[in-house]
Amino acid sequence: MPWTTVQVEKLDNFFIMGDHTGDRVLTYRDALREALDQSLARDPRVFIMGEGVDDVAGVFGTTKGLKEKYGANRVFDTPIAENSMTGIAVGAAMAGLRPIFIHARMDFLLLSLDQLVNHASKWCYMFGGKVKVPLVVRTISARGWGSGAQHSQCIQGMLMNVPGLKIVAPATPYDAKGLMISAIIDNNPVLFVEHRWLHKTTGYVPEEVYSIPIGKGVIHRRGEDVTIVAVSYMLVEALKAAEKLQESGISAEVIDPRTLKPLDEKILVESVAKTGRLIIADTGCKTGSVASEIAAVAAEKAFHFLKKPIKRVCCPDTPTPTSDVLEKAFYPTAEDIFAEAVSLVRE
Amino acid sequence: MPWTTVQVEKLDNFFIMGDHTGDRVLTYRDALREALDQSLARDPRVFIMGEGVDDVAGVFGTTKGLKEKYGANRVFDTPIAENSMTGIAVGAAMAGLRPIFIHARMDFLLLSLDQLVNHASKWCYMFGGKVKVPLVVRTISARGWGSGAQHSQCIQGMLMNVPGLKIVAPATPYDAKGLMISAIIDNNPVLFVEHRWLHKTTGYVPEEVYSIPIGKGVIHRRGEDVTIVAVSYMLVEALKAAEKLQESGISAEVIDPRTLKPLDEKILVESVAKTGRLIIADTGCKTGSVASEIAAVAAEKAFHFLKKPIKRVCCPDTPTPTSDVLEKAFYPTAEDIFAEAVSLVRE
Amino acid sequence: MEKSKWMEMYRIMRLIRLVEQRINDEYKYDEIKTPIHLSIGQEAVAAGVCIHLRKDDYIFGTHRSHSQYIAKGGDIKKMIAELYLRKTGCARGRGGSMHLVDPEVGILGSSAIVGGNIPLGTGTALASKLLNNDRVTVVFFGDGAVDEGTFHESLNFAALKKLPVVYVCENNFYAINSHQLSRQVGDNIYKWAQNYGMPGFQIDGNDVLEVSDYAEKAISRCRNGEGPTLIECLTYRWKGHIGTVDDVGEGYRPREEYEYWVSKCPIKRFSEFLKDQGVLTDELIKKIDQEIYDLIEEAFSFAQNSPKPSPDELMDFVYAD
Amino acid sequence: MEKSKWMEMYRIMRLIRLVEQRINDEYKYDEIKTPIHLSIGQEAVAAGVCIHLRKDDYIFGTHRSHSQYIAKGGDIKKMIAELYLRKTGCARGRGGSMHLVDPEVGILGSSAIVGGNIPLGTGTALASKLLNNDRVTVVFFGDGAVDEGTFHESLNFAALKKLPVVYVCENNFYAINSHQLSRQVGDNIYKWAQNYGMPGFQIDGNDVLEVSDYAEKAISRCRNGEGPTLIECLTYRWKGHIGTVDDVGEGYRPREEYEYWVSKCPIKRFSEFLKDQGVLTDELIKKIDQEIYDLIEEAFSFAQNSPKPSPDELMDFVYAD
Ligand SMILES: Cc1ncc(C[n+]2csc(CCOP(=O)(O)OP(=O)(O)O)c2C)c(N)n1
Ligand SMILES: Cc1ncc(C[n+]2csc(CCOP(=O)(O)OP(=O)(O)O)c2C)c(N)n1
Ligand SMILES: [Mg+2]
Ligand SMILES: [Mg+2]
Repeated sequence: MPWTTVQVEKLDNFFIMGDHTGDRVLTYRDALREALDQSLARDPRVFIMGEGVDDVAGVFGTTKGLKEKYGANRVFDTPIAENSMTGIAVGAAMAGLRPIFIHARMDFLLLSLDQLVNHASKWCYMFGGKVKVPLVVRTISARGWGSGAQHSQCIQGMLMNVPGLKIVAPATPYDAKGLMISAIIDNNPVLFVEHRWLHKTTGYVPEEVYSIPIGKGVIHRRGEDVTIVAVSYMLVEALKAAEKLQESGISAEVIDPRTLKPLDEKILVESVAKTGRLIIADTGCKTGSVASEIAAVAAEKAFHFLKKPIKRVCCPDTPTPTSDVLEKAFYPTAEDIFAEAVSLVRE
Repeated sequence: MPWTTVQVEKLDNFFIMGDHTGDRVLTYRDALREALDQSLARDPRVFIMGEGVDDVAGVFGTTKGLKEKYGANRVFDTPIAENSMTGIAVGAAMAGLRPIFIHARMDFLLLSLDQLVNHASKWCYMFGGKVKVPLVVRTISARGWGSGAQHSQCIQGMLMNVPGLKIVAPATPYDAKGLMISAIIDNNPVLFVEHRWLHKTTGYVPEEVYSIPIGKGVIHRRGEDVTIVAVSYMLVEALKAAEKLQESGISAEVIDPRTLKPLDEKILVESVAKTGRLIIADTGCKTGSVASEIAAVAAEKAFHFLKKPIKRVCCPDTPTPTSDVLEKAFYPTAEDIFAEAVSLVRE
Repeated sequence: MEKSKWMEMYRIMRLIRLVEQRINDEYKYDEIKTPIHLSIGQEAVAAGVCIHLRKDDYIFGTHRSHSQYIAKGGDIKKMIAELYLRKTGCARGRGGSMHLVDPEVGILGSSAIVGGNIPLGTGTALASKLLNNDRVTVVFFGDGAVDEGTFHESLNFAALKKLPVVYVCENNFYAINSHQLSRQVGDNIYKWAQNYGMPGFQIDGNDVLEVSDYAEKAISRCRNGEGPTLIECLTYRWKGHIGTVDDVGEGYRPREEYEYWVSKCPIKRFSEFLKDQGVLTDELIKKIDQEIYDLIEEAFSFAQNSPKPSPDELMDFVYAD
Repeated sequence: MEKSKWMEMYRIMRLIRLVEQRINDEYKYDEIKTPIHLSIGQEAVAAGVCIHLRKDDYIFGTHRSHSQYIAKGGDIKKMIAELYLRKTGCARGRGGSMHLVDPEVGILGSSAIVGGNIPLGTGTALASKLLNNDRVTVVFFGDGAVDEGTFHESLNFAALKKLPVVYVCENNFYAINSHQLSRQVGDNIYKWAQNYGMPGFQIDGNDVLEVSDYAEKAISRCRNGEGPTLIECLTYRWKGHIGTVDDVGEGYRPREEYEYWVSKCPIKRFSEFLKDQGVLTDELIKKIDQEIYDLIEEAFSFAQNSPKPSPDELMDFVYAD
C-alpha cells in the first residue's frame, strides 16, 4: 500500500460540480481508470507502461484490472529506468503507437527529462513535422504523511519552459476523464499532471467517451470581485476559499486553466477584465511556478484591467519538509487564498 | 574546434564597462579561466571535472592549461554520463571538496537533473543542515551556426523552480570572474549559466581575487523612462538598445540581475519605481522563462509603480531551428528591445 | 575475525531486529508520520559489512536504511526522534525514515530515489582518492537500483579511477511488487563487476559470517588502493515493501517463498552458530535483549517526548551558510 | 550473400565517401551553416548493415549519421538540401546535418544527444513486437554512447522483452578528443551483451563483408523473434570530430594510429577484394564514380538552388496537428 493512501483516506470526500451534470458520480481515480479502459478498448495502438502498472494496487487504482482485461502486452511493468523507459515509449510513439507512461511520483520525472525534453518535445519540430510523438506521460504528485523532499514535488512549473510539450492538469473527475482521452488522441507529447489528493474527489462523469479541448480553461464559479486561478489540486482549496469569501460578501471567480501549456489566455484576461484582481494558486514552489507564468501573462496582457498587485499563493521556495508541523506550514490552503482575497478587495 | 567558434569569431568585439574600471582588459573567457586558475591555486579542495576539460581546446579556452598546471587529479576528463558524474561531484562535495563540473552545452544539463534537483539541491534542507554540497555546475549555451534544437537551449527558466539551488548568470568579464569565485566559495550548489556569445566580450577585470555577492544585481546604465532587465547575453543586446534609445531621446535604465536565484528584488522594484515601465529580456523561450518570474515579482511587488504592461523579450516557444533564416527570426535582439521600449514610452 | 566481533555483530543484528519490530508495533498509532521501509530479515548485510568500517568511513543508504544507520553506529535516539519527526531527530525532522543522517559516524545521508545514492558514494570515494586519505565508502542499494543507468555509470567510473568504494547490493528479489526477473535479464547482478574489471561476488546475505568475510576483503582492498568491489547479498525482506502491510499470498509474493526465507532467518542462524561455538547462551541472549530493550525504550521515550519543529523554522536550512 | 549485393555495398560505400568529401570541400564556403560530423573511414559499417534492411525497417543515428542515412536509402538531394538548410531539406531546414530524417525509408530521425537514440530504437522495436510485425530496428551509436546509462537501460529492456533490435556500436575509439580507455574500463564493448543474454560480437568494422555477415545474422534473428544483438564494429574516423578540422598530431590523435587506419581503408580493401573476385575493374570503378559524381552534382545543385525557409514559418511544426 502506497503510504500516501494513509493521508488520502483521511481527506474529506470533496465533490466538485464541474461543468457537467448528470447522475453518475465517480471519483477522479475511477474517472481516470475509465478513460484508460475505454481508450484501450477503442484503439489498439494504446498501451500502458510504467513501474507497477500491472500490480495489485494498480497505481492507486487507476490501472487496476487493465492488465487482466487487455493482456500483458498492453499493460506492463517496466524496469526502474525512467529515462530509457521514456525514450522507449517515445520510440514506440514514433512507430505509430500511443503509449501512456506512468510515474507514480512526479519526482521521478526528473530522471527522464533528457528523453522528454531533448527528444520527445523537439522531435516534431526538429524534423519539420515528419515524425510525430503521440505520447502521454502521467505523473502523480504526493502530499503529506512525510512524503518528504524527494517524493512530493510538483514541478510542472519547470516544464512550462519546454517548447513542443503540452501540459494538462485536470482537477475534476470530469476533466480527468476528458483530458486523458484528449491527451491520448493528441499527436504530441502530453504531460498529464495529477495530484494524489485529487484521486478521491468526486464529481459527475458521463459514461460515454468524450474529450475536452486541450488549451481551454473553465470557469468553476462566477464572481465579480477577484479572480482566483487555481492549478490542479489548488482548485479544491480555491473553491473552499470562494465559499468562505461569499460568506464575507466577496464574490470570487474561480478559474481552472486545466491546460497549463498552451495556456488559455483568453479566459484569464476576460476574467481579470471583470474583476481587476488576480490571485493564482499553484501546488508547486513559488519561484518559477505555473503561477509565475500566469502572472507574467496577466501583467503583459491584462495590465490595464488590474486594480491591484497580482498575488501568487504557492509553496515557499524550500524542499518539502517531512515534519507534519512543517508540512502544515509549507502547503498553502483555502485560508491563504481567502486571506489574500480579503486583503486585495478590502485594502 | 567546437563549431560555434565559427560563429563567435564573427561577432563584434563587444566591450562592457561594468561597474569596475582599471587598466586591465580581459575577455569573459580569460576572466573565467583566471578565476578557475586562482581558485585552484588558493584552495586545494577545488577541482574541475567534465567532458573534455583537459583537452587542447579546454572548454572554449576556459580551462586551457589548467591540467598541466594543477595535475590530472584536479582537472580531469569524465565519461559521457552526465547524471552520475554530477552525483559523483555532489558526493565529493559532501566529503568536503569543492568540485566544478562543466557541461559544454546547457542541453546536457537535462540528463543530470535527478542528481542536481533531487539530490544536490535538497540535501542541505533534507538533512537539517548537517551536510553541505558546495558544488559549481557550469553550463554554456550555444547560439547560431545551426546549433539546433539539442545544442542551443537556455533552460535557466526551468531551474528557477528548484529550491535549494542558486543560479548565477554573469554577463561581463568582471562579473564572470567575481561570480565564479563566489560560486566556488559558496556552500551550496550553484548553477553557473554562461552564454557562448559572451565568451568573447571584453571588459575591465582586476588581477586580484575578488568575489561578487550572490543575490545582488547591478545597474549598468541609469535611465528614467524605462527599465530593461537583461539576463545573461541579453545584456549585450540591451546595452545596444539603450544606446539607440538614447539617440531617440528615450532614457533607459539597464539592469543585470546577475544572480537569477535568489533574485535581487530590491534593485528591480527601485528601478520600476523610477521608470514605471519594465522590459525583461531573457535568452530562453518565453513561457516559463526567467523573464516570467521577474515579471511575476514585479506584478506582485512593484505593481503600483507600473504605468504600462510588462513586456518580455525572449525567444518564442519553439525548439531552436537550425536554419540560419529561422535562427534570425528566433533570437530576439537589440531591435526587439528597442521597439518594445519605444512603444511603451511613446504610446 | 576475532571472536569479540562475533558478539558485536550479533548484538547489532539483534538491535536492528528489535528496533524494527518496535517501529512496526508503534506505527499503527499514527505518530510516526513518515513512510517506513523495514529491514527485518536483511540484518546480516548491514551488520556484516559495517563491522569492518571505521567511524570516519562513509556509507550511503536508500529508502530502506534503518539497518545500515544502526550498524554504522548512528545515534539511535536521534533516529527514532527523526521517525517521530522531532526537532531532536538526526535530520531535525526534515528527513524522516527515508533520510537518516549522522555525519559524525560517516553517514552523509540516504536517498529515496532508486539508484540515486550510487553516484554519491562514488563521489565520496573520489574525494578520498583526491585527498589521499584511506577512508572507504560503502554504498548500499537494492536489486531495483541495478535497473538504473547510475549503477553502470558509477561502477564504470569507480573502476576507471580505482576508487575506494564497496558496492553492496541487498538483493531481496523485489522492487515493491516487481520481481527481479521481470525487470532484469538473469539473476547474477554480481557479474557486472567482471566487465568493469573489479571483483564481484554473489553471496548468502543471510549468513553474517560470509558477508563479513567478503566485506572485510573488499574494504581492505579499498584501503590498499586496489579499487572497488561489488558484493551482491542474496536476502529477503519479511515485511511488505512499505509500512507494516502484509504482501504475502495471492497476487503478491508466494507464501512458500516467504516461509523458506523466514526459516533462513539470519539471526537465528548466527545465534545457533554462536551457541555451537559456546560463546552465546540463552542467558546471554536474554541479557543482550534486555539491554537492547532498555536502549529502545530510552530512544522511543526520548523521541516521543521531544518537541516538534516549530512552523517558523520552515525556511531554515534551504541554503547552507 | 549474393554477388549482386557486393556491388551494391561497394557503390554505397563509395557514395558515402564521395558525398562526405564533397561536403568537406564545400564547407569552407560557409554556406553549410550547420555543424557536420563526417563518416569518412567508417563507411563499411553503415553499408554492411543496411544492405540487409528492408525499406520499412527502422534505423536511428547520431550526430554522425550521413553514412547511415545514405546506406538506408535516404534521399540524397534532400540530405544535401538539409545541410544547406533549405526548405527542400529532409527536415525542411529545421534539423541540419545532425538531424536527418526520411520516414519513407524508415529513418525516423537521429539524435545529437550522445546515447539518446538507443532508447528510441528500442522503442520502435517494442512497437514491432506489440504490433506483431517483423520490422527490425538498427540503432547506430558511437563508443561514447556506451558511457551513458541509456545504453544499459535499453539493452536490458530489449533483452528482457526479446525485441527485434540490433545495436551497432561504431567504435572509432574517440569521443571528441577523449580516448575510449580514458572513459571506459576495458575495450570490449561487445562483452556487455553476454550479461544481457544476447549475442555480442566485436568485429572488424572496416571489413564490409564481415560487417554484412554479422548484421545479416543479427537481423534475421530479429525477424525470427529471437531478440536483440550487439555488434561492436572497430573502425576509425579520418577527419577530426567536427567540421573539417584536422586533429592528428601533437596533443591529439597519434599520427601513426591515424596512418595505420588510413592504410586499412574499408573501400580500398573491399575494392581489392572485388577486383580479385573479378567483379570490379578500374573501368567499372570509374563508371560508378562518374554516376556518383553526377548524383552528387545534382544533389548539391538542387540544394544550392533551393529556397530557404521564410521567417514567417518559424512557428510551424512546434506541435503536430
Ligand atoms: C527513481 C525512482 N523510481 C521509482 C521509485 C519508487 N520506488 C521506491 S522503492 C522502489 C523499489 C526499490 O527496490 P529495491 O531497489 O530492490 O529496494 P528494496 O525496496 O527492495 O529494498 C521503487 C521502485 C523511486 N523511489 N525512485
Ligand atoms: C549527452 C551528451 N553529452 C555530451 C555531448 C557532446 N558530444 C557530442 S559528440 C560527442 C562524442 C561522441 O562520441 P561517440 O559516441 O564515440 O561518437 P563519434 O563522434 O565518435 O562518432 C560528445 C561528447 C552530447 N552531444 N551529448
Ligand atoms: Mg529489492
Ligand atoms: Mg567515437
